[in-house]
Amino acid sequence: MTKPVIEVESLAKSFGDNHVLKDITEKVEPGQVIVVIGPSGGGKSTFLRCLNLLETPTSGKVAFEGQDLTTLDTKSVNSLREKMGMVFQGFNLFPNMTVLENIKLAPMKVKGTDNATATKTAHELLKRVGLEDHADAFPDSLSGGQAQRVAIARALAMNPEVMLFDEPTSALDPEMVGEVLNVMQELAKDGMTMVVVTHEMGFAKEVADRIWFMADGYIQENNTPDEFFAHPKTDRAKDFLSKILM
Amino acid sequence: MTKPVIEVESLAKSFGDNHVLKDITEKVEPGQVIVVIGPSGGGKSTFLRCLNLLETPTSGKVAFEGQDLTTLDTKSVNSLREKMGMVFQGFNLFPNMTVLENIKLAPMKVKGTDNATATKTAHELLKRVGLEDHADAFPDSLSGGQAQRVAIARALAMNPEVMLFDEPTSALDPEMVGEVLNVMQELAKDGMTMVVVTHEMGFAKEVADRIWFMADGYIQENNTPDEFFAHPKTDRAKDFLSKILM
Amino acid sequence: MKKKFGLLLAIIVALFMTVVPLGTQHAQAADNSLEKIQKKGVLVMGTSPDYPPYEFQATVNGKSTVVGMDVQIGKKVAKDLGVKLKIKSMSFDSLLVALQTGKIDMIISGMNPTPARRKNVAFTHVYYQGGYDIVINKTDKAKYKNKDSFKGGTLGAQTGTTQYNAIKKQTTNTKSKGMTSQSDLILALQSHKLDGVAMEKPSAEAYVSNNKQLAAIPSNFNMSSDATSSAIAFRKGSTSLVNKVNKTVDQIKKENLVKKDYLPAAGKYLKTNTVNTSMGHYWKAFATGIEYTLIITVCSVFFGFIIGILLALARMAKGNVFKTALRWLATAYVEFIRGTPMMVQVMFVYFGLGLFVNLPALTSGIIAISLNSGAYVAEYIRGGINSVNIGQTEAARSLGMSNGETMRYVVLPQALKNIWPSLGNEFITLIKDSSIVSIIGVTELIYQSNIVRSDTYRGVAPIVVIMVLYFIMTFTASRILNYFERRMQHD
Amino acid sequence: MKKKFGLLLAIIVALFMTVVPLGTQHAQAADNSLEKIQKKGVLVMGTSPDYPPYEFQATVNGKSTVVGMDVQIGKKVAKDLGVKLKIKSMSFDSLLVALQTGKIDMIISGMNPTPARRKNVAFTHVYYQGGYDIVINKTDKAKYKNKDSFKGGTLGAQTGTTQYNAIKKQTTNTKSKGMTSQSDLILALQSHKLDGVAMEKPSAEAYVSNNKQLAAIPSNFNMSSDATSSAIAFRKGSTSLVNKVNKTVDQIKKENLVKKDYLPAAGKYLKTNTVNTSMGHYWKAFATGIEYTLIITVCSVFFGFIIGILLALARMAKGNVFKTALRWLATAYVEFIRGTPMMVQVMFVYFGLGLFVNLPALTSGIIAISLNSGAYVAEYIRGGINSVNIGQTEAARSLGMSNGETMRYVVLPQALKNIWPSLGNEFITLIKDSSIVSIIGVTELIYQSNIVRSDTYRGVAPIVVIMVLYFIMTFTASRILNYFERRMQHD
Ligand SMILES: Nc1ncnc2c1ncn2[C@@H]1O[C@H](COP(=O)(O)OP(=O)(O)OP(=O)(O)O)[C@@H](O)[C@H]1O
Ligand SMILES: Nc1ncnc2c1ncn2[C@@H]1O[C@H](COP(=O)(O)OP(=O)(O)OP(=O)(O)O)[C@@H](O)[C@H]1O
Ligand SMILES: [Mg+2]
Ligand SMILES: [Mg+2]
Repeated sequence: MTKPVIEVESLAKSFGDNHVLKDITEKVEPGQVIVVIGPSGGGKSTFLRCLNLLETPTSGKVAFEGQDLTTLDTKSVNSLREKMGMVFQGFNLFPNMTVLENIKLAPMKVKGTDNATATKTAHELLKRVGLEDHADAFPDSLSGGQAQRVAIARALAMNPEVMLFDEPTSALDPEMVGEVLNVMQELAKDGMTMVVVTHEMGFAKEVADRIWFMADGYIQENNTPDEFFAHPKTDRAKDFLSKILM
Repeated sequence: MTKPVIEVESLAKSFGDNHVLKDITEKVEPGQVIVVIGPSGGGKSTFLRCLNLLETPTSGKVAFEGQDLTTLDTKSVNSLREKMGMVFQGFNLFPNMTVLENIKLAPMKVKGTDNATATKTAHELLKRVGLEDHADAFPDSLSGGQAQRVAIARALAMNPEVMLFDEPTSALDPEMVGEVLNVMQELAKDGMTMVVVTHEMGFAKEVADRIWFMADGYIQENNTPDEFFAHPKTDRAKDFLSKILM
Repeated sequence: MKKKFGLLLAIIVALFMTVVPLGTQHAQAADNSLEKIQKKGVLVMGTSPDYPPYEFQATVNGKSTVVGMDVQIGKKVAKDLGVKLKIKSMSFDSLLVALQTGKIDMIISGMNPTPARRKNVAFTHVYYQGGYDIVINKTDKAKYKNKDSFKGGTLGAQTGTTQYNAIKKQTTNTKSKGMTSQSDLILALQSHKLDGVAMEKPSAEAYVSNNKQLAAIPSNFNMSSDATSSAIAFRKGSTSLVNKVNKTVDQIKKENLVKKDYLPAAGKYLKTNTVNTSMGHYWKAFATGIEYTLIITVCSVFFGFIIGILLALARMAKGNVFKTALRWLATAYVEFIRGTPMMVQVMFVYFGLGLFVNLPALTSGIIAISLNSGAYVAEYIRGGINSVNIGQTEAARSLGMSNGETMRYVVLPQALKNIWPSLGNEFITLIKDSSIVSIIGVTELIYQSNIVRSDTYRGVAPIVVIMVLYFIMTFTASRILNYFERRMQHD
Repeated sequence: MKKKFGLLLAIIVALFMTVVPLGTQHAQAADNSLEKIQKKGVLVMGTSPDYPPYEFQATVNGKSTVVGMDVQIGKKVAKDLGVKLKIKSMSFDSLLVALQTGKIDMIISGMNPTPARRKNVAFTHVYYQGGYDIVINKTDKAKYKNKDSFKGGTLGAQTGTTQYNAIKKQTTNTKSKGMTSQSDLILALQSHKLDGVAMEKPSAEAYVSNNKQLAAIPSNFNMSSDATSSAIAFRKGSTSLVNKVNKTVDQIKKENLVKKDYLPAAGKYLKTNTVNTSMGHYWKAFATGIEYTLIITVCSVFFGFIIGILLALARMAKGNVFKTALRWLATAYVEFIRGTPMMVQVMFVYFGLGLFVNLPALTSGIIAISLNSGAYVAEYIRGGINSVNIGQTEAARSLGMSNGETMRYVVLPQALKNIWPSLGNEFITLIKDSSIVSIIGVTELIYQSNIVRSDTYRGVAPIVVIMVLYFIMTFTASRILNYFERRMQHD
């Protein structure tokens, strides 16, 4: 059995009196695609952000390849973050740089990659997400779907071992959802380990290895998609599914 | 045969050089539920806003119950708008008033309804949208689904003959989409004439009498839901459906 | 050098009198002057009380009284003669005639015993040698000896005074700089913009005794000592009286009473109090300043708000030609006001409007600041209206509300809530900007600080005090406004 | 009333000379004075050129020359005698001695023919009767006749002058108000804050001839006419010469040449030009003002920006005690500066820092404004940084960038773009705020306008001119900034 990429143990996170994550213990195996679903405000984003320490856990342990992140100093945390690419609902492209510059910035400034190599990699990645023509465009001129694909390419440029997605399609016009999900599906096929928060049930059913259903600060269910959608065990999950599928 | 509620003839609308609506001729019969679908930027919102003259058409005719709106003076337009309730993607509740005050404002200030009557009607409407407990809440404290239902109640308070909906659920968390669509379905059942712009295909299939597919400034197809989803005629519609249903 | 014009007249009178001998002159024959006074029991002293610290009017126990070092000398003279002193005030020009016509018995009024005068009256010994000193920074004391030490440097004096002419004409290789205010000169000195300031001795002494960083050196200006010394005048021929009084004068000089007692005592009455220069002593002046600052601020905020609303509505007027003109005018006004300094606007209102109506400075200041503030408030209101989401307007319009109803019931209430913080800021800005009306002489805080500065001869302390006072006002105001802001948001 | 001190000295000298007769006095015996001059062919005129418009220095064709109405008279006298005129400048005090010792042949220097002087020199007839006028608003001409017409009203005069004493002592039921500047008095008059302003006749004439809204009435102050009239002095006993010159003087008086020709001619040389009061004529003064205003603005924006960045970084410092202290200090500084008026800050820097180092006013002004601006800029920068979406930071951090790298490569570039409009506004604000340094005497636009005001006796026109100039500057600046802003947004 391979070593899990991410191990979470008794993770808890509060904002003041608001106990968002209460007690979470799960692991992610290499190559697995985890889809996290659950009601709004249930702590899905907070959980994802705890994984790469954008949010500092209140208690508990988050281990990446066996190494407990919560014990590391700032510098090591920075370099560990490189290994976990993250894509946000709001793209967060740097508006003052072209698509190419967006992708090259982190490799060059953080890893010290030289310009030529970084440019070459960036062009390859753009091809992979189907945007080789838009290298010199500014983010403002892109559609939402295109921007999100650039964001994925940018995260991939750091050559991460895990990709975290936080509702990557929920800010998009319905027409553009498909093109982003397609790119993610390709990534999964290529064996990328992924943790995805999404409301796209089609994607969850088709691509996920496991569904984690999160509500009230706990992972309430952890199951295969077929099992979860066909026979949700908890009332919380049944209620959620009934609402979301109408 | 009854007289159509809304008749649109050769309607065109440009913003500068941007010809958003090119030539639209359609009508809405009493009690009909029309669902308008189409790609983003296709002019759906603009079309809806032309119906109650929130946008002044560049050319063509918009008639409400046989009366051409484009020829009316400002005052008559104002009183005609009362008869067409409109619900927006962003709710647009008045944040400085309670839910009850939001609903009572227009009847009292525009129609001159007395306070007691207006309050009574408002409570009835709140009951109808399932929010009788939230009369004294401020909009900020409502969830998106609740806010949108208040917006519907507010529009209904003017006792309109037509209701226009512009993507009423696309700003909502997935869990809350259902509660809003349910209210709309009830409305339709009660015989309200409705024009709805939405991406919720489930709703379209179940509730719509006709689907208008709008793209590039024209209504490209006008058909029953069954026919439209099963056999889209134009390539534009096929392409759109393939993307949106993934 | 006191009242040269009076002096001239006196000389003319004196010359005239040498031609037409007056009856009093034969008093010379039989000198019973001392006896006569002592018999009368009262010595009438004539003086012209407008020459501090020699003699001047001051309010003592609520009554205007003649005080000063000359009065002290008069009292001493009377006491030594064993008689009562009675003081008669008159213009300096009238003193000699009053003496010669017997209206008064003696003159103590900083009078110089010039040869011309000596022909007509009898002077005692000189009781005070005045003249001119140069005030310098104490640190330079080793460097400067007198007027000739300032080669290559700069000397200052009040423009139009004798000492100003002296520094111009009696120095070589020394730049001279005239200013109108004595206290500005001292400030310039302390800030090393001048190397020395020439002034009359008593003034110099007042400065030096009140400010430990200053020192005085003799000026050595080339002037007849008559022109700088003071003596007591009696009627010609009152030899016995003069001889008796000379003893008193000699004692005063021997014991250095003028410097030791009389000048400091006189100083107590000067304007306010030149001895107590602590800032606390001036709390009333500062309080007046704060009062006016707040009056100006509150009035200007009030009128500025009204003007602002009118301007904002005018700027949004649309429709016929009249409305367009109105919008155009309001826009031009707002842009022009916002494009020119408030100081110019204040000057313009004060001097410009003043050509047509007689406006007090305070009113002018409030008008100018209100007009200025109105332009800014108009922009806040416009901004507040624009900041209300267009969706709010559309929702209201789609409910059948007219443009006016939408503005009144939906947009304005939200806009006013949005601009409350800006209006609060405007209030705080006006507390600060009201300082500008000091230039037209409104007694607000900065103006008061200038008064205290010239009163205490202290350059920086009053500035620091009002700086702190301003900060307290703006800080308090911002806390209060924040409190209400938070409360409004809770509603 | 000219140089009373000099007069006094002269009298003393004169009195002295009556005791020790000088050699020149026996010239009285045989009077060949006229012959002697005509033989010599040159008439040496002594004068003290510091009494405009009588006589003063002016730059004519690049050379400093003695000009004035007395010079015109001297020329006329020389011409009528058929000789050349030579002018010798000296201090007024030396004139009499110089005449008596033969260094000069005559004195024309606004000299009053007092009895004391008459004993020692020979005066011609009076060529100019000076004295005092009261300047009033022309509209009041029917109302006021002389000093006694102002009962219940207010008269103004320059403090410390003879006319100031006169309005105080020679009027009844009339309030008197002293100001230091003549032109402020005129402004106060025009804005009806005063009912009349007492001044010397020639000045009054200059004002009235330059301002159509003013009129002059005789003051009727009770003064010996000797004290206000001027005559030419020759050596005692030069009867033939004096008689001859008297003919010239009589002609001058008969033809009213002083008022008609000499005074207007003298006026041309006054300071700049008192005749041409059009604003265009003063373009150089205004240009200097604009220059300094822009210098102050540009320097202050530059240093303010640097100070602002440092303060903004200091306010965001977090970590050890030192950094916390730094943050605390920067916060206090920013709050204090923003809570006090710039005018106080300017005064504080000028007078306060001046206690330690000798700073010119311009430097002080730039320092004060930079320090002030820095506090505001710091807030803009902080605001700009905060306005960058937190998502940008998170995206950068999730890519493995450190805090510093994120700030440098992602946040700051966007922040600076965001605050560019604020910085532009700050520049425009500083153009306006630089006006405040006028109070410490920096020759920027407002200061220059005050100079022009006092030069032209016109109260409002210069204010209007600089108002427009300020507006042009701010308007141009805002257009230029908008242009660059738009260009930056296109990038
Ligand atoms: N930085 C923060 N400070 C305080 N509270 C926070 C913060 N971030 C999140 N929260 C709170 O934590 C709770 C969970 O938020 P989170 O965004 O993790 O939920 P979510 O499951 O991602 O919801 P959604 O589907 O709406 O994105 C919410 O109540 C939110 O208000
Ligand atoms: N007020 C306006 N001024 C200028 N252009 C406008 C305006 N409103 C809409 N447009 C333009 O008209 C076109 C159609 O916009 P519209 O909002 O009607 O499309 P839509 O079909 O509703 O799209 P979506 O699904 O994104 O809401 C777009 O290109 C838009 O930029
Ligand atoms: Mg989330
Ligand atoms: Mg739309």
